[in-house]
Amino acid sequence: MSDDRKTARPGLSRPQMAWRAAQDIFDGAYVNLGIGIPEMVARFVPEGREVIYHTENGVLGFGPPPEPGQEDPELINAGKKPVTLRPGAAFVHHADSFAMIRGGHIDICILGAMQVAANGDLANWSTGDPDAIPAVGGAMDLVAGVRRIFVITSHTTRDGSPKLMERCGYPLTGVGVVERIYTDLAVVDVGDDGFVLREIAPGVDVQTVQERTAAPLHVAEDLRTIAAPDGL
Amino acid sequence: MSDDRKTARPGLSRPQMAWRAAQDIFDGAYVNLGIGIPEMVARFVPEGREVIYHTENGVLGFGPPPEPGQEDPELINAGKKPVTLRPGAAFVHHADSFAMIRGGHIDICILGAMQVAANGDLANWSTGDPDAIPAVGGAMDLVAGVRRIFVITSHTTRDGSPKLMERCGYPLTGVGVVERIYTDLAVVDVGDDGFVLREIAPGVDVQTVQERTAAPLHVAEDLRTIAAPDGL
Amino acid sequence: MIDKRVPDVAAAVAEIPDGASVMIGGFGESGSPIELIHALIDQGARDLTVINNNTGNGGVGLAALIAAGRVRKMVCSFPRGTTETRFPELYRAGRIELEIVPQGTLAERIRAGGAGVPAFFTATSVGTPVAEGKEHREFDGRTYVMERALTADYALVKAQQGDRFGNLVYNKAARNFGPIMCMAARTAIVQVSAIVEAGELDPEVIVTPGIFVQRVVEVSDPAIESRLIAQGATYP
Amino acid sequence: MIDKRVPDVAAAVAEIPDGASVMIGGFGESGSPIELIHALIDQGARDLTVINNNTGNGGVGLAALIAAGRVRKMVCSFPRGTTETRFPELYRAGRIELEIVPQGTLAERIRAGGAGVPAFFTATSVGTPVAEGKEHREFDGRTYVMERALTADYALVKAQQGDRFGNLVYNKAARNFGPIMCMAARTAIVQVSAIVEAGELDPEVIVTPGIFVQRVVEVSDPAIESRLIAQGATYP
Repeated sequence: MSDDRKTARPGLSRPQMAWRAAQDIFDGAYVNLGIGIPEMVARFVPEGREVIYHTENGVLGFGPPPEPGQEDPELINAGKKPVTLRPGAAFVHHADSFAMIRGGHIDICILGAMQVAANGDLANWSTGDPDAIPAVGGAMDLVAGVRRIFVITSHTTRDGSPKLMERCGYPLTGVGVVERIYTDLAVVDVGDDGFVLREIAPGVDVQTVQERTAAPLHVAEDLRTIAAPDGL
Repeated sequence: MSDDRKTARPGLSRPQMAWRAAQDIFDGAYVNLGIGIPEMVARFVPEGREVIYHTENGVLGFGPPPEPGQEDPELINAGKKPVTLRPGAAFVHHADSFAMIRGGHIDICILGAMQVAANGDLANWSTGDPDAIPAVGGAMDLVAGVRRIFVITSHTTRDGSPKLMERCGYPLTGVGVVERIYTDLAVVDVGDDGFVLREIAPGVDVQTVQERTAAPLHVAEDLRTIAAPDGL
Repeated sequence: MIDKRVPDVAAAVAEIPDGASVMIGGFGESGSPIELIHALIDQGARDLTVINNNTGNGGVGLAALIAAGRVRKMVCSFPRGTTETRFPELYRAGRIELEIVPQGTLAERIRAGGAGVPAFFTATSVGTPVAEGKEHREFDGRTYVMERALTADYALVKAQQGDRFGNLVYNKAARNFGPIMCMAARTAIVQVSAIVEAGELDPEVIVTPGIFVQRVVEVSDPAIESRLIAQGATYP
Repeated sequence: MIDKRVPDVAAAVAEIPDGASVMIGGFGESGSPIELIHALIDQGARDLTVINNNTGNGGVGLAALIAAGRVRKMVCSFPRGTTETRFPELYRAGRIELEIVPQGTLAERIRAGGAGVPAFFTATSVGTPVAEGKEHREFDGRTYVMERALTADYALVKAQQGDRFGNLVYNKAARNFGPIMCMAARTAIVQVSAIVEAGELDPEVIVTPGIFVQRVVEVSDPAIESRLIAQGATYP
């Protein structure tokens, strides 16, 4: 977690990005959270909203990681990390777990991304490097089946290349699937005519976000500043 | 049960037909028995053979009917009759129950028939009468999925018309599915070249069986007489 | 807080509109959600498409819904009951449509509907009149027909116990179509003999996870169809 | 009498021939039948096609089977472990084939194999390189790809309890691929922590009915993969 606070420059920290995404999770939602920043989202769901977390390997209704020493190797999530159970949890086999996904029963899935295109295309599994060993896991099933797909990602790569593109250059995970993107700089929706800049991080201006985005941003009329708590 | 013994003329009674079929059920078999005479088969499986009975509505490992007064309306078989459970029984939902059938996991299914053809075609669900209300139930799934399909039927209809035909005249339940037929007169296999007369009821001659069969019978070299117990 | 409990069967079915498609659980009398069906009769929705393995028995439950003229179309495998119903008369008079589906194909189509699989292949019915007009295809030398998924606007299901999340366990052979119909319906409405506290159902033994259930109503002493029929009961 | 119990893991896997296809249960370490896999390493079968979600971890279990050069082809969704394995090296050297299948498609293909469904359609992977070469088809305005069923000669699965009929219950998330792999394999071989008497498992809570299981072997204190790896264990 050492790089959770690496963003000293203006923009949200990783926990702040997760916090922002968490505000969009409604009471009673069935939610699947990807590995990485998406996992953090569960910590920040506003009090009073009851959310049921699904993990691909067949646990519905899991809770936070156990106390150290309480890990059960047979009770893990799709990231292969130990979890706990909440009241109302249920175990299912893998085909039933993906029936929940493919059948449209999960409300929200939040994933990481390598690239997102202005039409909602998502690339998050492969650089297409011929030497890379392909590994898709459940991402293609999630983006094809879950009702609403949200992405949390840094706005650019470490070397400053845009990740929000006119078209993805990397092999796709799904076509036209992403609805909303939470970055360290902004909240961007995928609209009918491409990216819509909905919210912007404190201390960041629209021009900066546009410069770091490789597709036109339509600025929402009611553009707002993200009010993430300090100190996250 | 009043007509169980209606065959005063030579030939097997209905329980004797069931008895004969029961001799072909091997130890450890998973078996689905149709409504009518097939249901009786379970009574006559030789001692020492453990058989697991499957019913389409999702009970694996059911036992005989309960004592009067002990019926449970939520514990019935596909014929909607009360059953009991044997040790090792399990309940499954309908899709899983038919996965057992369609997936080839059931060893033997014994069904009634309206007509059976010399190529193994079976007709047992409709006369094709335009006024009849069609009703297929699980028969088409059973004949398509179960490994071995046996038929128990009277050799002819009440009015003496053959039920073992060159071709079925009634709408089919399945194509080329029947392996063996147990009638009141004979045990007939469906071979590569049509019907093979394997066994014959006591007091019945080959010519009589052939006359009541609307397709050629190849008489097995080792034609045997069925040794069904008397008094059944 | 997630709370899928509703106070009574009338509230549970209140919004079902005319023209809705409704999967009704049960195989024969086992698992038949009689109280929900009777509430639907009281509620008055018409022109329903009903998916059930059969067409009900006697003059109660599904048979009563059909007798009341509320069902435009039945999708089932075996439109016969253990006791006489008005279905044959309505069918012969052209007042109710019938789609005959082999029982295992019906179950698999419903399961596919719930699992987001739009179509699949099965060997069931190949060479029979039921396969006529369906797409045929060979895989590894065997012929199959393509079948489409079945979904519905609503499911009415009976289970044994449920909790506020909609988690369910069933009673013996009453399980039958319940789990897959809950999956395949946009709104699954379940009557249970007992609502239990959250966490009381062991996660290892829950048969239907709550994600597939939208409403749970307690009917603590559900009617037994064969006893109603033996008493000559009819509904309403 | 039906008795699917075998005395030990060596007897359980003894007949698996060279070239067999073997589904191996488990997701990461949960549900991994380590003792059966190690018995298979001892047994010596080669040129195996292995179906598992991953490619194992460290130097034990599936990773050890791969490292021993026994696997000709892997069918999986995510050929990476939580710890380093020899898979990448063997793959880059062209010494092991890889068929990448999205995780849910993998599960559904296995389930289809067990349920006698030769092929089905899914929206998963449409528009991605994984869908290339697959048949595409539109249903109700959405595009799907056709996927074929997966079956195997054998399955190696870990469960919690079993009886002489092969009925099984699992332990928490270790359930994962076990139930569907038992369905899809011609011979499903299951290690359980405890064999119980016939009738001891409640018919309502059995997850895998014995009809899907051919052999049951008791491994009363199964190894925990992550602990073996933390200890630096390798096999053999």
